[in-house]
Amino acid sequence: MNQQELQALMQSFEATTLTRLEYEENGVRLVLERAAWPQGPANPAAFLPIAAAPAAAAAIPASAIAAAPSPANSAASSSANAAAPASGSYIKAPVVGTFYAAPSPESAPFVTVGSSVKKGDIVCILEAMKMINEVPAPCDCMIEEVLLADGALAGFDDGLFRIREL
Amino acid sequence: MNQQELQALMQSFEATTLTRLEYEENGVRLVLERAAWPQGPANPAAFLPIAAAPAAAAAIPASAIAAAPSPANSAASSSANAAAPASGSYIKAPVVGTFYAAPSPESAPFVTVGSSVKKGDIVCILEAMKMINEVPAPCDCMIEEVLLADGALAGFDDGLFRIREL
Amino acid sequence: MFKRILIANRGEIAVRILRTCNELGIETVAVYSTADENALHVQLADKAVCIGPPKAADSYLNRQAILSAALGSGCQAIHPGYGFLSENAEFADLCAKHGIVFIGPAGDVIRRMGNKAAARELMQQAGVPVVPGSDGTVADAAEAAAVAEAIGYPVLLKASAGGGGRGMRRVFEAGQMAASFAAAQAEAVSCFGNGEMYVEKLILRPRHIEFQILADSAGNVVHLGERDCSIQRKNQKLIEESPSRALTDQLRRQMGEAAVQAAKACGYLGAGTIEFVLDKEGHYYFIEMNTRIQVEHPVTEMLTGLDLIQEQLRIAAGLPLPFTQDEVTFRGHAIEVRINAEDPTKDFRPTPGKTGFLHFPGGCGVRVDSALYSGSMLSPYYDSMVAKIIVHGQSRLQAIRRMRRALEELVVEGYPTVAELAHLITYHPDFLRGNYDTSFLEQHLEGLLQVSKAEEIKEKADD
Amino acid sequence: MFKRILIANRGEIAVRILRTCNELGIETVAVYSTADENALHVQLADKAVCIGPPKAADSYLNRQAILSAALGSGCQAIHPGYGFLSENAEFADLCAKHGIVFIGPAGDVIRRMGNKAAARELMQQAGVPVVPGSDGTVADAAEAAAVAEAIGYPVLLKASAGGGGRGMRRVFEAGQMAASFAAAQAEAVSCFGNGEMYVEKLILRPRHIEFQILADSAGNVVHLGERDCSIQRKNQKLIEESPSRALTDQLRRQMGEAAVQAAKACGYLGAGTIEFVLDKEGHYYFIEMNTRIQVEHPVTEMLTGLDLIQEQLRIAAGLPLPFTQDEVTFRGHAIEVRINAEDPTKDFRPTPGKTGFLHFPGGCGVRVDSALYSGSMLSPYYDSMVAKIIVHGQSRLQAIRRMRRALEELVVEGYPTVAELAHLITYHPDFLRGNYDTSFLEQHLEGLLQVSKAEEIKEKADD
Repeated sequence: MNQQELQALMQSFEATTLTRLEYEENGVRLVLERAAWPQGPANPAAFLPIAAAPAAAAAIPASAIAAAPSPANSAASSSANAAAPASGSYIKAPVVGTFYAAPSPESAPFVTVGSSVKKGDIVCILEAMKMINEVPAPCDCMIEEVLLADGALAGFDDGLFRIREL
Repeated sequence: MNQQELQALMQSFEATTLTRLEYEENGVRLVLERAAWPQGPANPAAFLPIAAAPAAAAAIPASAIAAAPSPANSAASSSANAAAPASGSYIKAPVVGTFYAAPSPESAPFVTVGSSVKKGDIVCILEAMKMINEVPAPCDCMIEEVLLADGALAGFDDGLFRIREL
Repeated sequence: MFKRILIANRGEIAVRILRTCNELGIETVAVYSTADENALHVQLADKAVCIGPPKAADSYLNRQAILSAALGSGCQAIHPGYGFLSENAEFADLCAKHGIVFIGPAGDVIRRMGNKAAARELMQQAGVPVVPGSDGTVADAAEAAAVAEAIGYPVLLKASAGGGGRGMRRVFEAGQMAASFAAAQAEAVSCFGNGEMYVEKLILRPRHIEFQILADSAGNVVHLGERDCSIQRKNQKLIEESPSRALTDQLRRQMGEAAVQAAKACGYLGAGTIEFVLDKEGHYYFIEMNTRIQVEHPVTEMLTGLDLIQEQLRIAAGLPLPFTQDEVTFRGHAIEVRINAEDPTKDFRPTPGKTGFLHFPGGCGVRVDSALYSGSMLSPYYDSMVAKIIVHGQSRLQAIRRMRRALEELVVEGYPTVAELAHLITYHPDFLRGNYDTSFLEQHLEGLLQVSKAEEIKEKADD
Repeated sequence: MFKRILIANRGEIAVRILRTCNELGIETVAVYSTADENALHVQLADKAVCIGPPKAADSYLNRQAILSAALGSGCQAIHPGYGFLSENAEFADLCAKHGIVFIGPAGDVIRRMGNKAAARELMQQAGVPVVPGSDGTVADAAEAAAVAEAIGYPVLLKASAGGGGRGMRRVFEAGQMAASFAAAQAEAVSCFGNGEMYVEKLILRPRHIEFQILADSAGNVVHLGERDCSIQRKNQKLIEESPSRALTDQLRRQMGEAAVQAAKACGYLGAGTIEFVLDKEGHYYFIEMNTRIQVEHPVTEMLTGLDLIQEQLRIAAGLPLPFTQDEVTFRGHAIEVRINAEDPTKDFRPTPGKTGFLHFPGGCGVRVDSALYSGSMLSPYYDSMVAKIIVHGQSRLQAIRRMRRALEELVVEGYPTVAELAHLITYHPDFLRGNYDTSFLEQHLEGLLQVSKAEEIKEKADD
């Protein structure tokens, strides 16, 4: 049985009023159980409006704004965003602002994938209301992934880079 | 199973009302478990509008109509009605009607607590729309409790007498 | 006013009725089958009496059990809601016989309006237009052709004993009459052993327009405007709105007057609905009267600011209407969508089950009527309608947009519903233009379902 | 009209605003703190941007973060809701500076009306009655007595530098003046080192009556009637209704005209509220203007059939009001109850927590505005108001009874709320008669809580 099959079974079980399922065959063993009055509550994560129609703007989960969730919420939204990296540290946005990888359009980016930086080195710029906020590396690290496109809006605490500490 | 699959499973589990998942295959063993829903809601029996104010008629649970719940629902509502007997069989109302313990106001009741009756003996009358429905004992039995007051309305399937089969 | 009444129904309409009773200080006795022990109407009522096992015939249609419950619990009146016993003349008679007020018209009125031929005749006498046709049967193709000439083609040939489309032919011009008549009559003879034939005008793709009326015991009758219920699937309404795009002010006045005439002609009492078909040329014809409150009555409540259940109760208690026709005012536009627990992709198969996470829309101009709650069970024994979403807007466009956003907010987990289909309908150009008739869903269902499927695939791909 | 706006708020008002945006086809950008990741407004918006940590000062009051989010996501306008930055003149200026429309009046208007002394002077110039008092400070008890004679007793002596009740005395007759003035001034000197004193008329137990106004950029100003917000606890409104029992038609017209005058005098733009106190004799005095949409705006929407957020958006986009004062119509009666997650038995201590089973009332004449859903978290960082129940009825009595039944249907598990207290208030004779003022709760709270406690004990005994 793989993960998807398990998920499907859980879902089917959920749709019934059963309180216990036990299954055993060829060394595979599965038990599903729940308390007598389960009252399908309200996991916020499961709460999503119905899909909007063609002409309507679809309701987009918050995590879709910034391409990468911060580690803080990656666990909670991992199934919603398959692209979320499973491990690693992040350099996160200290303020809301527009992400620029380079000091000016003509310049080379501060860092690229594979760059090694020292703590305090500038890794990108967040522009907020015409003000330039330089974002320093929080530690000596290697850039593993650039998580935002140039010009994208970074929300507070959004991941900017996935890094490996050195 | 890798970490992502485990995370996905945890999330699916979270979205259900399951309290336990146990899974074993080829030396892989997974147990997901949680306490029975802590916000303890939504047992329909526990779902009651807020208490009405002095002048308002209070919302009365259905079980308050007939003094005794039928065995069928006594399990579900036993906590709501502490007077419900924990065991014993019942003679139940085959139709909706007004309960009379005796054939006429001047007569003695058909049965009282302690009466032993044979299967088919009349134990009470249910009057429905001026029609007299005689209720026979379903088996040889001893009357342990009379569950309705004379003149009370019996709903369908409501318990009339608690009995002990002989 | 009544002190205590019994509500002989279940689901959202039982909840709807007991809400108004509660507001009027009338005590409520709910009835329920053993399948409905935990239903919302049971929990909200002052008292509840179990009236039988799950099958409706043994419980909600069990006249004796319901009347016994009413008598035994000291009720003065019974509100039948819609469906079940609401148009059952014998039940109305039985209530009267036992001194219980049946909240609706007298048994005889129900009987009269329930018999299509008798109702048609009565309406003709009262000067209310009915679908033109032959007076009784026609002897042969020639007589049929003469009738058809008089009322105009196309016409429908119908076997007197017919049913299910047998012994029935559409005739679009005189040249087809002889052959069609012969074929229909032969079919009628072979199917029913009876070759008697009628002729009736064929109304192609009509609108379904109904007028809400109220009639009190003093003989006052007012109408509360129309509802356009043309968005139907197999005669099951899905979306209703008011005012209808198809009516001019003049036509609305005419039809409203006809509806009042109709109610007066049958000696009506209480809330009722006069149903008309309306053809493309603005001709309207009485088809039937619903002698009860209807599912879609909130549309009228949103426009008029009235509480129709309150008016029913007042009338049944012998009180006169508190307003005249001129005092009825209409504001803005209202739309109702019925949320049925049905799977549109599986031929609208009902989908009973347990309600999971539930979230109803709210806010400005949105009303929800439902007996659902998180965790409630949807029984397979009864109707699949689980909620009604009603919106009000200053304009039709605002109402449509409000309905869209309300449907987008709605979350019913546990089973499929028609909410997404209804949402798609609100984007259809013909619906947007108000340019639709009773054939709308038949014509567009396939296409709408394909859009829905494409959306789903796209969503999965986006995940 | 705008293509995309940012909603700089959270909770029910953020949901309220984005519902109308959705209906108008305006894309919405929500902002949220890290505590609100799963909040309803985040889920319903087209986009959402995290603007900071839970503390409001760092997120919902973080002007730079919010403006950055608006600019970075291509928004044309910001709707501030109520509270937070809604009456922050600097934020309005900052928006203007960056080419973003602030949905509300200009920063200067906010500033002008936010300064009590300046607002009072402006209103006096415009002929709007203000609470009578001395022009500036008075030199001594004799001058104070002269002013008191002129405006009539009782009066309030207030220290110019005062606050928190210090340097303040109520004077009910001339005989008390000398001693009271001396005492108040001495207190003022010792507390604030400043003995300057004012005299103001003391309005005993006034009504709080406010008028909703709308002003467009073409200079058109209309009022949408009043709201009676006298049921308050420590200046926190709990129940609001319209029309007020305290106003005659003539007084309503006068106060409405005064409200329009007030809005014109300050060059207002958008939706605003003119607050008055009304004494027992029907004298009304301007106290302040709220330069934003208010919590209780749905009361007005229920009566007028308008969508005030829509009107705000239209006005901010430069469109003229689509109706004149004469075209505003009022129907029936509306009441709002605020459901706060507070424990009335523990001095209204806020009760954050996880929402368990949730069931909102519905049906005829009931509207719910809330950002709650089953399972949602109530954060301790923000306002404790979790829902607004608004009802509409044909009469005040129907509205009150509808509110009762709506509150009886409401189920919010997980934390205590004020719902039961509000329910009890609807049974209080003074409330029923409409005979209440701002001292109502102060006077009756103790008694109401005792009834509530007695009910609880009785219920437990009945179990």
